[in-house]
Amino acid sequence: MRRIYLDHSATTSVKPEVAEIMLEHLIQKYGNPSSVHSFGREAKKGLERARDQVAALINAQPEEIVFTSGGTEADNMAIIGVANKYSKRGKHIITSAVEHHAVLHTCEVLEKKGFKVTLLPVDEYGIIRMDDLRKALTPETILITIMHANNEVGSIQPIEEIGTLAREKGIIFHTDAVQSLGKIPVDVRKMNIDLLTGSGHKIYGPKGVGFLYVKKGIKLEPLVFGGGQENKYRAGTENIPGIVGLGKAMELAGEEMNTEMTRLAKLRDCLIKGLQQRISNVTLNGHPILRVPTNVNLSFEFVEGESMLLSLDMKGIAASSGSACTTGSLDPSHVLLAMGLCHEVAHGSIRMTLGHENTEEDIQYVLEVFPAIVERLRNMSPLYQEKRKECAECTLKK
Amino acid sequence: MRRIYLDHSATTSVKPEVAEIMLEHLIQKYGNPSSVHSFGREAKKGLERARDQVAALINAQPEEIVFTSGGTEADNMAIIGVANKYSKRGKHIITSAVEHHAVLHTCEVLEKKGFKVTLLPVDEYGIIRMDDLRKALTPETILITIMHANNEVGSIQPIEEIGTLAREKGIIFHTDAVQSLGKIPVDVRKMNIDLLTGSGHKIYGPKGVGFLYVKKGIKLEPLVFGGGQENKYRAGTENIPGIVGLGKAMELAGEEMNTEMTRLAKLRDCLIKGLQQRISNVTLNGHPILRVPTNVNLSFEFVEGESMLLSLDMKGIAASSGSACTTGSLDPSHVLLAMGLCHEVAHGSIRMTLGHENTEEDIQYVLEVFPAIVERLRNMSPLYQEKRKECAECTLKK
Amino acid sequence: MYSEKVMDHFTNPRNVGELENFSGVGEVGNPACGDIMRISLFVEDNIIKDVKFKTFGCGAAIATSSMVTEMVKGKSIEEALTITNKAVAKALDGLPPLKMHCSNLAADALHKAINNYQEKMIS
Amino acid sequence: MYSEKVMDHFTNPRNVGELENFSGVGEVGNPACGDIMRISLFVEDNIIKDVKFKTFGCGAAIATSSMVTEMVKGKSIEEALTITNKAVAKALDGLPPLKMHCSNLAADALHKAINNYQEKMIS
Ligand SMILES: Cc1ncc(COP(=O)(O)O)c(C=O)c1O
Ligand SMILES: Cc1ncc(COP(=O)(O)O)c(C=O)c1O
Repeated sequence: MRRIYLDHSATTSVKPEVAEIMLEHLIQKYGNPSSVHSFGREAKKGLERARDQVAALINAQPEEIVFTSGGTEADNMAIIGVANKYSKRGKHIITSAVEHHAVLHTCEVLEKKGFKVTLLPVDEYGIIRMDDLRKALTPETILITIMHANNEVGSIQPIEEIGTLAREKGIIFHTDAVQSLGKIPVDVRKMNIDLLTGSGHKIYGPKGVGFLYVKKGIKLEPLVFGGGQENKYRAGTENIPGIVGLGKAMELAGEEMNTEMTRLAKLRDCLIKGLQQRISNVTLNGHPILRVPTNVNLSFEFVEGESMLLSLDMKGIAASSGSACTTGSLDPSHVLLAMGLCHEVAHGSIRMTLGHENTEEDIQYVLEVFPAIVERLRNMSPLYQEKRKECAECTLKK
Repeated sequence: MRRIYLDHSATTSVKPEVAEIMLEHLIQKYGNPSSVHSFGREAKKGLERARDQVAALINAQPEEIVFTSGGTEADNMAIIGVANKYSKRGKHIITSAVEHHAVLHTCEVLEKKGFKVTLLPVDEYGIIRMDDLRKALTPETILITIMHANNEVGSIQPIEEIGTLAREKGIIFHTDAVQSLGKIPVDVRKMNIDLLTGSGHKIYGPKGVGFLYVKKGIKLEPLVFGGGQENKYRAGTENIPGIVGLGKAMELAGEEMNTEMTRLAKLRDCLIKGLQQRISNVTLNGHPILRVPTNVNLSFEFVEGESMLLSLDMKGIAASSGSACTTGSLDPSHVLLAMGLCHEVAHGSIRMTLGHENTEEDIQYVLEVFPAIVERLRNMSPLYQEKRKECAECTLKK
Repeated sequence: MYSEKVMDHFTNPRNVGELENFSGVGEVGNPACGDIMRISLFVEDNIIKDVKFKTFGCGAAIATSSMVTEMVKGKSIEEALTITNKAVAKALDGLPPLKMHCSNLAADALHKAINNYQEKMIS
Repeated sequence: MYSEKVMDHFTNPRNVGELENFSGVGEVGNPACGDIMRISLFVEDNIIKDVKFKTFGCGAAIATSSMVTEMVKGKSIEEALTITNKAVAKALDGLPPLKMHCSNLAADALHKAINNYQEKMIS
């Protein structure tokens, strides 16, 4: 069966060049970089080349890159690390309602430990308002953590403005750039970023490896203790195959970004328009323009997300949904709710995230099979029957 | 040049079968196990098979295995996790002076946060005395963390006795089994172990992945927050290629342990005896019998370790040393010092750890080249000149 | 994730629709929590002669709805009342643990429809 | 880790040994910290005519010892006294940062040997 992967924001395959260098470091250059001997030196060389590659893509210095076990750990390390190091200066943290759980749950844990956390609201497109941020600042504020691009709806936050404000006020600024790296330009100097999270497996690198950029001069309390690896910021034998894979993936991302993202933006627009033309009551979630080139997020009214996913899957199409049913919780996506969608429309959201392997033919195929799926489910749906009965709680964008 | 890797306790290469399954999950089965679609289900399948494989080797239930980013994180998770969860019961932790830094430094950090830590001394072989442990117990004791096999000298602790005592007293028992897995039998039920750390890259699995066995009923506060992965114990997209590699490596380790360890024990004894016959003033560090089959640790008096490592490396032999010079600190190995070695003898220690690729010919080659290296360095050494002047501070085993 | 039976009932749901001349109708769930099931019955001589469902919800919600209609067709009211959510899940060869509490409501909808029928009979 | 020059001096150290008829001898370090360097000099007409070293220590310790003996041979006492540990490291194309403070003591041993020579001259 034809299989079309449209879930690149969940994870990606690794590119052949990435697999190749990983394999080399799994089988031949397998030394421990702390070792004195030639096997160790080979590993160390791979480690430091990867550090250069990562730094280059975000305009940082290699010494400012700390490798971690992924985006989640990097987010935790940034937030808990700043909280523990700077708590004497103040105990207030500002974040947004649409952050990834790696940020939100970490902030919740700090709240239980006596920190005050402000969750900035977002507009209907999922973007914070600078005015809300300005008003939230207090002399106690030690950290602002706002993501660059949202993982569900792809909306892009005004990072440079936030960075400039934070710098002005002397507040540390962390951004989770897991979903923007390789898709839109990221420049830590220009954007005044102090801490930045990246992850390998969203950019055709491996799972289980990520990094935190730590601007020179910013101090963090480590999360994990042991050997003195990563300049004492992160103990544990370095995941060399993962790290060299991440480095290579970052390098390729930089080289290919311009052409590849132009290509994907076209496919994205074709997919959005095509589905809206073929199916009624389909709304776009997220900002129409301030959006990463790979993200399609649509709500199909009167249908629930998981049943669409299953139906798509049976046609070989891999997508994801903001429906509660896919997460096991009762509430649908906190991101869609924060944007003001009513529960039932949030439950009917489908995210399709484009990547590397996707072609125009893929999009055509999706456009062909999708309408029948929605129609079948709508015919089963008691809501469709009472079609257009207005949803009381929500402010649907028409 | 001929290259002989004798540093398997630092890290190993991955076996071909391990590389193969990793590659499969990097390139084809690359889904995110949280995803509903077929790519996600394939990944999930790999994840759960690996959990079975890991559990099988240590006689645990699959639900009791939490995958981590390595041995260091698992040690941290066990110790900090118990400390934070059970601090109301008491704030006393018992460990030993010869633990890995992932345990020792974590305990030090807890000490700064108000916990009391007892470091049990060890005998001349690096093994704790059960009497010392019994005396150290207080009603405040919530955790005993003692490693199974030591990474430097290979000595094996009386884990079953410790486990039985801990169970009797209702104290949680954690053991770092990074250096014993696949080398000697590990059975969490028989040994009454509550928490056990393992790492992939010491058993021909990949770096950057490990696990913590958490006995049913034991609760831990997580170290990393975010998505609900690993039954909420460890957030972050699972490192599927790493995890399936670890699973495969554990399976192979179980299958091959008996024959392979018999083979390596012979090579080990041949190497120890051969060097002691050919070179004067060479002492074995660690227990002669209660020792993993792969570990050789010798002190070459009057010579410093790093200069031996460099010389060996120039002959293609990769080893390691307890010398301060290889770690960048001023003090030599804390393990050798805890065993009562004087500084200068500790500085002259060389660890050779055997593995998979090593053959009898390798050992013969080492025996051939080693004497000249020591002789050359001794001829340069002012200590050799004043040979046998007794070292005041130490109690050398003759 | 789902058993083959669940996938079968999801893919080829039995008795989809709404009876025009129903004897009773029951609805559970609400759009906010992502599941709504509506079951309509046609009862004659105390026997459920026909039954249809409409469901907005996930795969488990659709499959349990479909399954319950199959289980109940031709049964007496008393027999139908003994059918539990758990029995429906079992008939589907089980559901993922997370789905057991959130999407396994079809028997509730059935019971509501029966109640509705019984109330109508009384009045 | 080490520069080629360091490895060259480690592999082929110059002037290893101890002068039987030395004019001065100096030793720094101690076995506990893993480095001992002993340098002996033969001085004639204020010129260092011969110099030898013995070192217990790591690669950097051996290389710096060897290098300092090369740097000093044929130099006057005054010139020799201007040689610093830093200059020795520089002559070796640098040392790893961690080695700069712990194993870079050869110039100290040299200065001690010169002091020893000078004290002998006075007495
Ligand atoms: C925005 C964002 N932050 C953090 C993460 C977590 O990264 P990782 O999966 O590498 O832990 C993800 C993806 O899961 C993400 O999309
Ligand atoms: C005994 C012991 N514990 C823990 C570790 C740490 O494991 P990892 O390197 O996977 O973090 C090691 C090895 O480095 C070890 O030898």
